[in-house]
Amino acid sequence: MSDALYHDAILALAKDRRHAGRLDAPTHSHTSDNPLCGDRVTIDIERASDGTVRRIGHFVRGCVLCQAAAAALAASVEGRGPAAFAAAESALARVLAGQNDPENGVWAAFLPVARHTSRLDCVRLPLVAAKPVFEA
Amino acid sequence: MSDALYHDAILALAKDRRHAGRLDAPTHSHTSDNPLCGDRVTIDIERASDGTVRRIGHFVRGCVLCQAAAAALAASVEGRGPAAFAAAESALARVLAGQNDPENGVWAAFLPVARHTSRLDCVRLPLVAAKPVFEA
Amino acid sequence: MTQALRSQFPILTPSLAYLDSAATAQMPLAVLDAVRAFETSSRANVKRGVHRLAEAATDAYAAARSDVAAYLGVPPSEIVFTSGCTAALNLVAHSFGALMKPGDAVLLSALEHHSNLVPWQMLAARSGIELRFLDVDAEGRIDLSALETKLDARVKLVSLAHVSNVTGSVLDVASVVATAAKVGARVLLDGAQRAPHGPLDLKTLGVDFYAFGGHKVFAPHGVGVLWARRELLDAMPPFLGGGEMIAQVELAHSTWAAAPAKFEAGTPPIGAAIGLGAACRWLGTLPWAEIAATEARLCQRLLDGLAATPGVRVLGPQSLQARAPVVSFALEGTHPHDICQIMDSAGVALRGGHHCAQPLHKRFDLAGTTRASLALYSDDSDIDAFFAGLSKVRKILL
Amino acid sequence: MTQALRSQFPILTPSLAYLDSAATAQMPLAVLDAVRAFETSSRANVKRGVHRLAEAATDAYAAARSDVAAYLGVPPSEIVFTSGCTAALNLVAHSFGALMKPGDAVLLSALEHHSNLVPWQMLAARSGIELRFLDVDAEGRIDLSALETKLDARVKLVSLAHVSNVTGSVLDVASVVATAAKVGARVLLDGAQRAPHGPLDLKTLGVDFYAFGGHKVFAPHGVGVLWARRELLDAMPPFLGGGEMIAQVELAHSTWAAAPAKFEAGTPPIGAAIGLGAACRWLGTLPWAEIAATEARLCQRLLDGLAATPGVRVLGPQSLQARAPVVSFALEGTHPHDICQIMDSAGVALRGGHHCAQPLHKRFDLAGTTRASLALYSDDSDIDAFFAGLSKVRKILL
Ligand SMILES: Cc1ncc(COP(=O)(O)O)c(C=O)c1O
Ligand SMILES: Cc1ncc(COP(=O)(O)O)c(C=O)c1O
Repeated sequence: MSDALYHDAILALAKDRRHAGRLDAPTHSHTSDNPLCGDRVTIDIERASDGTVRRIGHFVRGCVLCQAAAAALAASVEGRGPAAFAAAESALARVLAGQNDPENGVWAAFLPVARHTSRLDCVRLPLVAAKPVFEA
Repeated sequence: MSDALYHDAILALAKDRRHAGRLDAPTHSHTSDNPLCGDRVTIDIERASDGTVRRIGHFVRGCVLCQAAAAALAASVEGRGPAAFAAAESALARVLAGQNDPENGVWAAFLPVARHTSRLDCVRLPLVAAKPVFEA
Repeated sequence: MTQALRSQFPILTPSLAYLDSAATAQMPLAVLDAVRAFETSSRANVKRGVHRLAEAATDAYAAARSDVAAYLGVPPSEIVFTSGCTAALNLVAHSFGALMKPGDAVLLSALEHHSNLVPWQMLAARSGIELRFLDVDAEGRIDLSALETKLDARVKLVSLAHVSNVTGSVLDVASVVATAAKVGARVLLDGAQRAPHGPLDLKTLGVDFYAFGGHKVFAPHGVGVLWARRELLDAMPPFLGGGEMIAQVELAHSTWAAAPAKFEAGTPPIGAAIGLGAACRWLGTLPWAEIAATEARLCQRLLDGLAATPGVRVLGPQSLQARAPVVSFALEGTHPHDICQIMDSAGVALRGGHHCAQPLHKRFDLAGTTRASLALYSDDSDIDAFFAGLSKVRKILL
Repeated sequence: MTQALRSQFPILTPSLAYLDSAATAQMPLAVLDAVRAFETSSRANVKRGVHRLAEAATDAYAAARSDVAAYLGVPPSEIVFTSGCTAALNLVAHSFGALMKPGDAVLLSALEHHSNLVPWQMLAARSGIELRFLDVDAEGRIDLSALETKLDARVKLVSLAHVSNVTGSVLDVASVVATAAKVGARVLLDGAQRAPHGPLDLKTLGVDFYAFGGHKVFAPHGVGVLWARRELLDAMPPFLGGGEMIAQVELAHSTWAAAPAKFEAGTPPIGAAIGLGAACRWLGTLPWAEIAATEARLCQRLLDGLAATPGVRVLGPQSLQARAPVVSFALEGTHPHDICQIMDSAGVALRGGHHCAQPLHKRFDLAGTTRASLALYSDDSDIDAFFAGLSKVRKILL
């Protein structure tokens, strides 16, 4: 049953290294961790003066779901303005509430997580780490 | 069922006022109480130089079982030597263990108490209070 | 209605008049079955596991918290599960006590249960906190006339029984809250005897802390509830240390999780908490107006019958006003144990003694009393049995 | 034999390989039924009542104490029922801690469960007690080579895990007891992970305190045991205050009951304690030599299979010597949560994370491990399922 969690789209996201690693010169950076499981995510961004996220880097010590969520976040916001982060947050909230919505985009891959309360925080951690950099 | 506790012999003992009340000039005296139920027993004795208990008085704030046991104790030891108290202790121990024995004497009345663990201490209290005066 | 309720309690056979609910209330099938279902289909430790039993257990434990919160009208995040009412009161004495300074004071009353007295005596001895006491009036109520004079800025907490477990008197909470607010004192209610008598709306009550235990609200023993306002939970240091209440642990130093976890060290009483959640959910579905009317009518029968019995003295209000169905009495020339024992032989379960309220009994110059207490399953047959038993008591003992 | 045992656990269906017994062990019918029987036929509060339910409950609670005592080889009067292992450890930290002076020390180890670490940190912060630590060796055992040097007359207590909940290593109790005796230090064992693996003879072990929880020995959550020598129970002040632990209560001051009552404030977890008594009685009837042989053989299968799996590192002894069947491991390139989740989809219940032992994991430079833990109902099918699951994990994640 929880097989469904590790379907191809999730595994592909987790293995997507395009935004993996720290940025050399981030304009904003933040780290959050989940003390319960020891997971830790750092999000770096390089933000243009008009608010556009020019580049994003993530450094994840965490599970597949956490890594996949970091990749999904990077894909959702790079090259976009600040509204993209809010949109990602809404999409993830919908998905983790089990709502299938065409607006979910890349986040739709996480729909099976909705049934696993113990894993919700794994998926949320990258967005928790990112929130301060986007609100800065 | 616990009716059996309040049979005639017990009630008669409890109402037996012959040794009720403090002595005027006890040679030995001791008070014990059971903080759980607030019961309190004082035992006074007037002991002859040969160890004979010339007189005994009891002052009881307690239930019927406690009063009856105080009366039974008084009846068992008055006019007797120190061995009588030890004999009373043994008889009560047997009775509260449910053993019917011809040696139980007056204590046989307490046999039904054996089945009521919560009441054992009610019956024991007068002997607990008396022990120091007999061992003094 | 009562018959339908009563049939949900397997222990309540026709030959048993259970009038000892203030000591421990009986458990309905809804609770028995919820606990058994947990133990046989989703038993696991909570919080840290991802396997299906652990997830089911964690979800059930969280749902129990929500169900309790709903019964009290507060957010689940303000509900701390403890091992009982006594443990909840000790938690406050330690964790809120740690915020107090020598010379600060706690205001209690002379009718408190030992569980709302001894923890404060221990705090006083530990930390130089002063204890002050409200007296009890002739009706067995906390005398609030001295409230203003006893409350000054040094009083940081007023901790009182919402309902007395001896006299049944119900506290005038609004007065206490209003007066305490003037000096900035917090108010804790010991709700052990109030919680079984229907849903609460803690936000409307206006208090700061509320404590009660599971076994008196038709749930298992070994679980209790402390509710506190969020800002207090955040401000108080933890009480017990161990697993689950931490954020980061190093050998020399640790940091704490957010409340309620901060106050739930170690594996919680999972099955019992799930039972308590089921009890609150079940209680939330009941027709409380009807139940309250029945409890009041039966309580009046007890009061009237006792008033008509020679030699009886009731320790508590004679009227139903601000009174819960807990009735303690003394019968001249008899001892509570003898009354209870003979009552038992008549199929009536009562409790005799000081009911963990020695100072109150001392105040009334009694070593103990005999208590009859009602719950939602009580009916006229219980009261009939009580008075039949009382006749027998008088015949045998007087 | 295992089959006959297993059939007594209704939750253990063929599709479940429950390898999470170190977190919470499952409950046999003997315990389930004892608890249900209490709740449906003799539920009442204990100690103070004389009606027949109260007497039956009081007798059952006393019998549970005797059954636990028999399992441990000690007198019932030295058994304190607590709300869990964590509560038992906190009790000692407070009540024995109250007998210590600033500058006194407690000796712990780097592999302790947070429940045997945080209470001592809190004591240290409260009372100026020094904490000292034994290191952990490469095999995941407490390194006793420094024992002599860390023990001096300032050390009043050595508190160590009898069995590690992560590495499964079993403490060399005799060495610890002998060395502690030289400086007059008391020894406490955290037996949470030892108690499920067979009867104990505490008098022969020679320690002073022993603590464990009910839910890991096949009994309900919400109950635990503290055993301590009589003279310690007599010397220590109480921890929690409330009903049942007192002798005389006045408003200003109280006196205490004799132990164990002194340490059991409030209504105890009656049903859970009765369940624990039933569990100990049941455990006392089992063929332990056979069970130990089976647990060892299955543990060896786990160790061998893991040793043969590329990328696996076992955190604990590789051999069975002085080792309990608790096996934690890391699989390079994977995260414990992912392992546990995929294992769950293969019907295998494991636990992943720091297992409430952050300092130990830090010592091995890991954020977490995955743990498989066995109990008397474990059999070859569980191990088969584990390795089938592990193949699946590797296929999906690597
Ligand atoms: C070694 C050890 N000590 C203490 C504990 C704490 O036990 P509990 O959580 O049941 O209070 C545990 C289990 O969690 C443990 O494994
Ligand atoms: C008013 C009151 N407070 C506190 C308690 C203590 O509750 P528990 O013994 O369940 O911890 C009780 C019941 O015993 C009570 O009636």
